[in-house]
Amino acid sequence: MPLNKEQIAKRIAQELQDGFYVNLGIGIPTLVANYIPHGVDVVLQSENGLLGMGPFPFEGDGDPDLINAGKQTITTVPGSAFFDSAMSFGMIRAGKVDLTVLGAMEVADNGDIANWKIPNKMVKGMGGAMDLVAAAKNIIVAMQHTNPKGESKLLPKCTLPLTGVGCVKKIVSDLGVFDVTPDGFKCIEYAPGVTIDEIKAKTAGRLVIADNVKEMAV
Amino acid sequence: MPLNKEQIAKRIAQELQDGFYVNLGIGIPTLVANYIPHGVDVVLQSENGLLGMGPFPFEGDGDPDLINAGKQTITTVPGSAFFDSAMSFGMIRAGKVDLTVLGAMEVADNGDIANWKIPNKMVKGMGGAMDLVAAAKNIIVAMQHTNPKGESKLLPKCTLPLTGVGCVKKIVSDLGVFDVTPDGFKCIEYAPGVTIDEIKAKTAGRLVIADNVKEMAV
Amino acid sequence: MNKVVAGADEAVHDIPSGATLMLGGFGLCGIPENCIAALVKKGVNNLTCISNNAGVDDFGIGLMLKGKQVKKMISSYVGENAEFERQLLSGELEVELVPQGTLATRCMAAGYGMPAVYLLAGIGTEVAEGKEVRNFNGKDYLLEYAFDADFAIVKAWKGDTQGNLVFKGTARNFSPMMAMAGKITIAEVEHLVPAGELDPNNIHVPGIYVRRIFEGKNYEKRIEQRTVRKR
Amino acid sequence: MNKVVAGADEAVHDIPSGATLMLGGFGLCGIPENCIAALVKKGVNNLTCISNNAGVDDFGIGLMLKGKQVKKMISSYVGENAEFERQLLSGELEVELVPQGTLATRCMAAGYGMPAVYLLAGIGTEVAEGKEVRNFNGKDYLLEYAFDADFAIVKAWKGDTQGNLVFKGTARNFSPMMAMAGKITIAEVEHLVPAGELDPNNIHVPGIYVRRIFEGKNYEKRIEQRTVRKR
Repeated sequence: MPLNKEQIAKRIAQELQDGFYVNLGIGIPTLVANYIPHGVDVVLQSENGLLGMGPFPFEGDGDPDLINAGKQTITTVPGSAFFDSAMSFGMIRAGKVDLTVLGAMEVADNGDIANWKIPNKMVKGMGGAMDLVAAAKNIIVAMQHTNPKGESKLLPKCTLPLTGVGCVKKIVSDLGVFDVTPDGFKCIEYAPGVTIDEIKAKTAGRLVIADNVKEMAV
Repeated sequence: MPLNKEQIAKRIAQELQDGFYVNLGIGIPTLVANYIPHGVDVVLQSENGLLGMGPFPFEGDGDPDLINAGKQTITTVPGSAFFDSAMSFGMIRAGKVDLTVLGAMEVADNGDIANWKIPNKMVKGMGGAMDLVAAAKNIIVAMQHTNPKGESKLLPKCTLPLTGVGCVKKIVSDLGVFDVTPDGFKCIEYAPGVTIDEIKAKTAGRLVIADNVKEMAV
Repeated sequence: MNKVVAGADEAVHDIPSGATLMLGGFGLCGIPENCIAALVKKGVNNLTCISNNAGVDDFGIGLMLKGKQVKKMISSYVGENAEFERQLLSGELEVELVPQGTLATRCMAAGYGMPAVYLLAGIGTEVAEGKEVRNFNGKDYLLEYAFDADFAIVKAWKGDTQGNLVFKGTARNFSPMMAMAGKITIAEVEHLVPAGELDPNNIHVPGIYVRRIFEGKNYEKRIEQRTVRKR
Repeated sequence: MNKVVAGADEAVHDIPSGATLMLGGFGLCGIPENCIAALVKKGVNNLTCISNNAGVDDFGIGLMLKGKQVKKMISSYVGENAEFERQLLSGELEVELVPQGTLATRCMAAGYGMPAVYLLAGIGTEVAEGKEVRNFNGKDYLLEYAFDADFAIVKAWKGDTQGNLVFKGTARNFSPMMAMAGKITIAEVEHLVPAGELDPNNIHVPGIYVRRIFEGKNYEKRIEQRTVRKR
């Protein structure tokens, strides 16, 4: 069975290490915050100017002056700090954020990513995505392995306009976990009930299977 | 009679306009703060990170965390703000400081200034002087017209290493007030008892006398 | 030195049609509501607006778009606005999309008197087209220029009569850099206090950057996406 | 996540001889007294120190100069120190003089991930020698590179266990930019408080930049020029 969104988020959460500063994008990445392992202390960065983002507010609360980069109302945790957008992207560029998790429309087997623009559709803009992928030292992509038409989103080369080049380090899809290596996508885990053959069939880019590939613990 | 230091400071203070943000250098420029005309509200900037510098503290007071760019203990006025050195020089570079007053060893008749280094002497450094003269939109120099040997400090060309080029707008010396113009130093006022001939004799750079030159009111 | 003006109308009185404006805010968070209303009322047009977002149909910069006052938006993200999309597709409106960090830093560069900076974002993408690329320490960077804005309009939480500003929460976002970058900076604040009431250690924008300040009225502070959890 | 260390000795334990250090402070105001003492005790040498000033003979970086621990100073002003002068004239010490605003901005550039910036200071002077000059909008600027420091050592007024820092008065000066620029940043504070005690709106340096923090002891906070007026 391919993973659902919650399971993808849960698997990514296992990549978190104690002391990490983490930026979580909109969508599945946001869910990662719900699965931070016990004993692992991470600080969430929101690129609109906050370190120490907490959960959504309780019903009836919600401060218009306290939102995340997805414009949702949020809260803070003890030890949080607010700052302006220049400092926020400054710390991203300077490599102070340990891990960035974001979604993608396409990833190429060299780590290129496309996630901001579809030709002939209204373009809303790249927001902070280009800054994040250009500078983050460790990027994990959370995505569906294929698009609604069943076509692979793990490609030899992105067909959509790029967001960044050679920057993705790891992908957690509904089918498995893939490191981006010089040999292409390297499958290190497969989702329970998903076969290697299915992964091969649905991966258009170069794919190698790790010698010690194993079933994912979900 | 040539002006004394207090009189030079007092004359420069007449250049202050209501609402000016002003940076005063070490020495005579510091004294300008004592002669701010009534009804003229200026804010003093200290480039180590303060807007709204007040007078020296009373005897027995003095906070080690509150000094000016000359490392002297100072106070603040209501409405003051502290900031870091990058922002401080940022506001200087962006032209937000209306007037900078500083001393000089030499000024050339094109506005070049030398005030930081004497060859074969221990060089202490330029501090913030190069930043100030490169960026300030309005620079007044407070200086003695001649050096202790009686040689002019208003020159056709500086002999000492430059601090900045073409930046000085006005000089108030012990002998008079001089605008720096395309025709050289233009004497617009002379100190009481000082003759135009004396000014001519003691000015090595190009000198023109304003048609409406007048005796300074001190 | 009198920076305090009576209200938004006086604050924006000399903003002409064709001006380039910076407007603080992220989404609808921290936007200068009073000044936007005054600009709508004043009816200036042909404006170039540097702002991270373009508001929604009936709030924020969306109100200026509705009145066809905006010629060009320079933003990082412009979704959530149907009228915006209509004008863009019909060619009435021009849009320059800039990565969010680059947008912030080009504002900062202006406020810090730096004509240009080298930034990473957009390398290898269409954002890099036509831009100068330079390699430092093995990495490619784009040369990005400081913005040049006639007016910056920001909204702060507190301000004093000297123009010192303090922001609250994530309503800070782009406003400090824009306040520092504008040739003329206008600040509307929720609470205007006498000089000396704000702690000088905690000023986000020193008054030297602010030309006009006033206490705004009737803040709606609309929430774009109220997201909550159960108690 | 544990950033709190027992004291200065532990904080500087891995600073090796030959390291490049940024040290906060302006004159003797806001200098990291405890860490300097620990570095003197540790006896590392061949250090490159980026610091606006070099202390006085018996305080601040002067103590490290006395022990001949410093190979090179990168500063804007280095007066007030006889031993410094002796070492400089004898060739034992190397000095690179940098305009104060350029010094601050080169630190800031590092903290903001900008490899180089264009600055005005020094154009037409010997500071410009060997540097790239570029004209923007009719004005010449120098290309100045971000500093690259192995450690930044700063002193703050208050800090919390997450590494968030707050400075007091003009003791702030270069410390925020240096804290943001160092590969490893060490902060000593007068008051170390639990996370949550500092107002998140008033943090000068967010904890993400600070690797180690401790509450310093026995601050002397010497005044270089006590200047007063009569009551």
